[in-house]
Amino acid sequence: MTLLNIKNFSLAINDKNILHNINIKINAGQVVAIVGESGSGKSMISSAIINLLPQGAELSGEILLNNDNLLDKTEREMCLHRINDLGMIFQEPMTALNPLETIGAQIMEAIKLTKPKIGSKDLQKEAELILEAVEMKKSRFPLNTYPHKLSGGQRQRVVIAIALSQKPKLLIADEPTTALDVTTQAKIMKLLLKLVKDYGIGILLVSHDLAVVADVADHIVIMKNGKVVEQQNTITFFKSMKHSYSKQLFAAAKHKLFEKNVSVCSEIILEVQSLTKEYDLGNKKTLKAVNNVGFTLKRGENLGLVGESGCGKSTIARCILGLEKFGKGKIWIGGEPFYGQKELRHCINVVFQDPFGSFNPRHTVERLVAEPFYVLKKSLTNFEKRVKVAQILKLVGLSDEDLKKYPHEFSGGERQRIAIARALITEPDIILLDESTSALDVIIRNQILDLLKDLSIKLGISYLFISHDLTTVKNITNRVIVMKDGAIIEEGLTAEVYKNPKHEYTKSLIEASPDITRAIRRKEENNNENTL
Amino acid sequence: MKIINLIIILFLGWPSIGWPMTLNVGLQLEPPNLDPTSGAAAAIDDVVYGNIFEGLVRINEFGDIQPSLSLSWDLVNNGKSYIFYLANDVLFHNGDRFTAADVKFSFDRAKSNGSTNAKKYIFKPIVDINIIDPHTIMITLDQARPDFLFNIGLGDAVIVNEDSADRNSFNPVGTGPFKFVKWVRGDRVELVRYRKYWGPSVFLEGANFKFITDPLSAYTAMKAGDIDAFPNYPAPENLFLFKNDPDYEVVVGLTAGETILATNNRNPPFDNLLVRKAIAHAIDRSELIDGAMFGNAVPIGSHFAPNHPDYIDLTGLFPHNLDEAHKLLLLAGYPNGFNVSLKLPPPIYARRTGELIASQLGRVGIKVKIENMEWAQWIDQVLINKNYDLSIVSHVEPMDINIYANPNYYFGYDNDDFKKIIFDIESSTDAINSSQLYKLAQKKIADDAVNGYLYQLGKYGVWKAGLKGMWANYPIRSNDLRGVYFVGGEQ
Amino acid sequence: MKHFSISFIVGGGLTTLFIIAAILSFFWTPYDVELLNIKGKFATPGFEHLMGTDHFGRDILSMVMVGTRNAIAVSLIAVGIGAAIGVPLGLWAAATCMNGSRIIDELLMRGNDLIFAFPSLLLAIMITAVFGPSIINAIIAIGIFNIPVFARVSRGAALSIWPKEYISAARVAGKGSTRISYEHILPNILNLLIVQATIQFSIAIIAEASLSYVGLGSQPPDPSLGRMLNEAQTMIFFAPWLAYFPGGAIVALVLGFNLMGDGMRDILDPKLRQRSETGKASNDAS
Amino acid sequence: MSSFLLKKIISLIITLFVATGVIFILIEVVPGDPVAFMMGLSGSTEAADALRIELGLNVGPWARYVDWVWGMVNGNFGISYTYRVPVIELIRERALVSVPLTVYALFLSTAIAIPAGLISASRRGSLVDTSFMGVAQLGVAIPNFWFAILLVLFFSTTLKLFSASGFPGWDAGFLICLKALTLPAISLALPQAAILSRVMRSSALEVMNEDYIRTARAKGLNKNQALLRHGLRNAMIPVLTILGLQFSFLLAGGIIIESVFSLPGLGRLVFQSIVQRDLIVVKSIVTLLVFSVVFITFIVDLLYAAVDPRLREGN
Repeated sequence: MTLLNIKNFSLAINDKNILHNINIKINAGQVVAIVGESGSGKSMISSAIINLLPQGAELSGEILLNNDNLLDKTEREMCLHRINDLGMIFQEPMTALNPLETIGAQIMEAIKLTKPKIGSKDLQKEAELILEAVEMKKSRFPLNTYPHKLSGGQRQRVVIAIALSQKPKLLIADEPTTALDVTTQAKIMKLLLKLVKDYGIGILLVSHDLAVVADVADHIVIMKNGKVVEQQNTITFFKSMKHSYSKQLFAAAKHKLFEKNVSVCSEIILEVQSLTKEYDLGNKKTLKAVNNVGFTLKRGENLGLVGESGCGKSTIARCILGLEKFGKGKIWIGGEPFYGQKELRHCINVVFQDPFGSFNPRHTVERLVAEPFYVLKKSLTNFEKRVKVAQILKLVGLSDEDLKKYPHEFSGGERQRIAIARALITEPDIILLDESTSALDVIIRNQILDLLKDLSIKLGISYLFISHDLTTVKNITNRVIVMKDGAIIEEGLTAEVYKNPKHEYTKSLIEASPDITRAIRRKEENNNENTL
Repeated sequence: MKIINLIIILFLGWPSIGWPMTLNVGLQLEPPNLDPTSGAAAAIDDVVYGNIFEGLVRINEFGDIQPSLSLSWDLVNNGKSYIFYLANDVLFHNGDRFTAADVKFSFDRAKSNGSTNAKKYIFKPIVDINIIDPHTIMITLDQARPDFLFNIGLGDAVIVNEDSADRNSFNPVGTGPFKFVKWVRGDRVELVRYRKYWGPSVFLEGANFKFITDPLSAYTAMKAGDIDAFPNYPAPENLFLFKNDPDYEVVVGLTAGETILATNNRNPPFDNLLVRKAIAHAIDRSELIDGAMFGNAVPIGSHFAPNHPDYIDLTGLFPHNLDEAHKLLLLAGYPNGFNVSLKLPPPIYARRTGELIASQLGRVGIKVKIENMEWAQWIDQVLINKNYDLSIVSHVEPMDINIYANPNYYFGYDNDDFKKIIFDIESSTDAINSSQLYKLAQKKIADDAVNGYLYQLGKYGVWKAGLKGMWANYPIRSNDLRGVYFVGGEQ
Repeated sequence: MKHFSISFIVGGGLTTLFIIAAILSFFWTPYDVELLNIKGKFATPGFEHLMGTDHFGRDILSMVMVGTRNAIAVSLIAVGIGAAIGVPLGLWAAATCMNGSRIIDELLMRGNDLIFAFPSLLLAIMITAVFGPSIINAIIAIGIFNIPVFARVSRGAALSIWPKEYISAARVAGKGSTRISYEHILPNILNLLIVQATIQFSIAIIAEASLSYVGLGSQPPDPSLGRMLNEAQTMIFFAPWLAYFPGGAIVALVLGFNLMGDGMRDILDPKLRQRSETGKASNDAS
Repeated sequence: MSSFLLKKIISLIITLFVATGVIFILIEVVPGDPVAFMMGLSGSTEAADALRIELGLNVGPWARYVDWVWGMVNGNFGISYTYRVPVIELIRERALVSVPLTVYALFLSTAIAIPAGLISASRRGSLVDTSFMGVAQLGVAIPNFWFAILLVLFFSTTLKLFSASGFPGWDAGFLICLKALTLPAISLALPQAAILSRVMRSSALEVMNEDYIRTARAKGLNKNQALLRHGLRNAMIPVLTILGLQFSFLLAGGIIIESVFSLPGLGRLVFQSIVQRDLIVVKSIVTLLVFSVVFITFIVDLLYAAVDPRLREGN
């Protein structure tokens, strides 16, 4: 039975076409995943269903909920549908809850909307039940808890609880786990799946990551530039995808770099010795962000530093870059102690995560890339600088026409290339890559990773690759360090650690990280079981 | 006195509706305190003089010396001693009986070392105070001083009670027809008729002096009927609005304030008589009076009140004549004029007149830079430190031509002939002679063009039609309400 | 967006009109503002005097022109002083704050709080009581109160720029906080400062008018809008134009700058623009 | 929380202490001798000297500063030079006008501005929004003293509805006093309301973009419900700041309004005291006003904590 039927749906905002002729069906108890890169218009579909669209939106076609066209509804009728039929979960759990109200109040408000006559005791009981359902124990999370006391994953559970408390027929989940750590992501996904089964509701899952949805979706819709390029039953899809874009996405998800074949010298170029960094929390409490961490990086070696948010990896990065003073411990660069002095700065440079925040929007590419020249002892003439910048730009795949352009004229991937160019300009020995690819779409991400690998081989540079994403690190590093709560828990050759994780936590990390091959395999097994 | 009241009642009928009534009187300035013997502020006398406090003698509306607590007096000892015969049955508002001892106390107090009386000089010539009996007192001076009697009629010489003297600043106790009730600071002082008043009883049941600083509020309060009388209305430009309104009466009188273009005679170019004369010719009094006072002022040619019997009109001495002014400046060696500053105190007459003076002097090439200042700054810079070129101010002290005899005064006028005249006036007991001398004095400073003599500051009384007995003039600062009453059907 | 363009056009138009009038007044006014003509006082607005004449027979249009010029000059310089001192202080405070030494930041900000805590008009009155009323002292008095405003705004904005990755990149390149403040922070908060400056400017116009209303601004015979209003007060019953025109000029001038500031904010501040667009996004179209 | 409070209180005390120094120095350099002023144009020098001793002005500045501050710590603000009554009494009398006026004006401006801001925000771009914000722009642009004059003209002289000036005193009756304060309060409130409504509007608009509003809408609340139930409290935080600032501003900023309406308020007292060089009154009142600003900021901080659980727990 078709729960939701999107028929010939098109959307334009301020005369700009966003969605073209979309046709998607969702049945009760079914998980339909819409996958696409940013800008593909996938999120607009979910906004359109619940009718929370920007001003100036023009719609055509039909969105039928139980054969009832939602596009014909008045705002008041839509409110009733939102109360009774539709539920929604958003990407950002940190901001999705009103910070000034308790979680109980926010859940109870939702329940009260469906059952206006419910007594306060029943209301409370029901709210507690629904929290239990999203695995939030009453003893730990009483109803009068404020959102700021909760972690991102816990908040997302509350958001799910709010959506579920109204017993929706269709749950729209717009990138529900993107902002979460991998282990949390896995748990939330599992929870969602369980709910589909328990409540028999339909889920529309919107995601940019094929690997994430592969596990849970019954049906996959691939979108690009506002169009559905392909949609199939999941198993069929993976077996016989037709569209080239689908194949491209699939390939990117499975991406494997060519083996790194560089000789690792014995020369140690970076050494971190029992580094400790504490933050004062007031009231005589301190937070040990980094606790007695030590490791070395050899010339030519690519080292991965992996851990979930809050594990202290970024603090280590900032200490190594001389951006932060540290309490105990020592950092040696090229055999000399480093505490932020200018003389050693040319040995190390960095590529940051956010391709948009990495550049002063008011400077030209030439000026941006040339900025690190500041550390050099001898100053270059403007002409020398320009020649050098042009060379480097060519090296990262850009042209000298780009010299005079401003950052906003580039795409995310191009910007990351500029960032790499900037990092390379002083010919450093080490480049620190701080989540340098995590903000990019999968296909672009792989191109950048390829470029990095290429440069590493060509120039013999060492990378310290910091990431929360094991898959990324797996393909570019020789060695990997796993961190948890400010300390190193496991360290070893990348291949070894992946194949044979020693620590429980490492195991769970690997287990939780989305892996498309594994997901397909599991899916097929499931399917076989079902058919048998 | 009682007979006069009777006559009023007989001929004009009983002051009708609302009598006895409480009069609301508007004043622009609030007194800082209510003790006339310690503060210099005219605003104190505005409220208390003649109403709460009385002196041995009283200055009336026309500047005449009238009997008050002293019903009569004799001049003995070649004019050096006064014998005052005091009124009987006078009670202070606190119930104490008034006797000669109170006079002695009051004058001794004003004369003492720790005294903060602003006009201490009045009491300086007193060499002896002799209580002859409880209602007779003799005061002996160092020499004959004809102005002594007038001076003890001023607010600074009112008689106070020993028990209450220290609290007069906020709880004044006097012998007058009105008793202090309360002072809502920033808003009003309330008085009520003193039922045990020794003199003729007054018509009003009480009086509220309301303080309205802002001229706009003064107008609206008047028009809204919140105020019955504004004895000295702050905005002469609005007078015609009241004149045209039958509900109001406007009485333009005179104050003792000679408004002058004060000139620093010490410094060049004003040490040069030719320059001062040139300025006198450059000034156009009719334009000043029209422009700054909206026609409501009387021109003067010297430092003397036009309503005084000894006044002579000297306004024709230096007629407005730009050619003459130019010629004099050329003679003085300033063919192209010069630059001067004009320091102006806050009153609106000074500010407006100042702008006009600057413009008038500009016509003969004297470039005037106006500097507006607060009173405190003005007193500091102009009066005390004499650091000024020109200024505009009204000298509101009555009969104060003697200030020109003081070479240390801020004019810096040092003329032996003039000093001689004043000395003769102060020691003369002959009325005709002193009148001659006063005329001579007026002529002298006018001839020397010590200051620019502009106009006598007017007193702009505005009150509801039918209100009678308000003072038309301010020979001294006072709003003596003893004779005030209403006639006619409507208020 | 349409709504805002209109406010920018109206505001810009008004402002331009006043600026032209102010500049024009340097070279030409219909009459000499220092020319007193008692015989011609209280002329009603008409062909000879478009806005009439005052109690000294001066031409009000001319006085409004010069008064506007004075008001603009005072406000511009006062806001300039505030910005010139406040912005570096704010940047310095933000830089020291980011470097972990909060003492200087605290000191600067407490100093700012202190100025903020003083009742502004009273302090201005006290300043003029000390130095005497003059246009320069009015500028100083208004300027002082602009310092903490600019310090706060630039500190706040700078603090939001400091954590950006391009600042880290510049630090990795060995640049010190002074250089970063001037090279990276300042250009990126400039828009915000310009918007703030227009707001402060219109506040300064009112402040100048208030000060000269109580007699503490520019001194006669130099015309000032506030003093014209004060002088007009008692004559408003029979010559209301004396108060209408200068009052209207103040209102129009401030309104013009405010509208222009609002319009400029939408054009210059991409963050706010983005916000206002997403603002529309949450307003549903149903 | 308690250490947060302690820190705030210490900084409050330091600010006040520094403020007294600044005020004292400023007052010291004000030219014009209070005694000379009180003696007028023809006062005698002997009397002036006597007065100087009486007022305690014959000692050095340092001793006077210490005396003054120590006096204030003990609740003794000294005796007014001109009025000759304890300064604290003067302040109390005047505060009985200024504080109610401020509260009244603040009440009016809040009562107008908050609904107007909310309505504008919820109907962004509509005719209502445009006209409200147009009026607000005008309100910001009108100098309050000018507005006051227009009000007086209209209500007092044309309509004769309100008494133009003065304050009868509280013993004359509450309603009569309220009436006397109405026009001044309106003229103070209008520009404040204009500012406040703009802040309220933009704050509400900002909050309306927050994710939690979207969550609320997804629950099925309509736009206005979502704004009122979830947006309002969040949007009130910047509004609180402005309200705090406005309270202090109004308390001292009514000088001109007080003089237009002849109200015996604090602002006029200070102004008059500056003119009369009643410096001890000036010093004490300015200190008091500074104190009130600092104190109100402190209160606003506490209010934040009351609104926001995150601050309540001292994060």
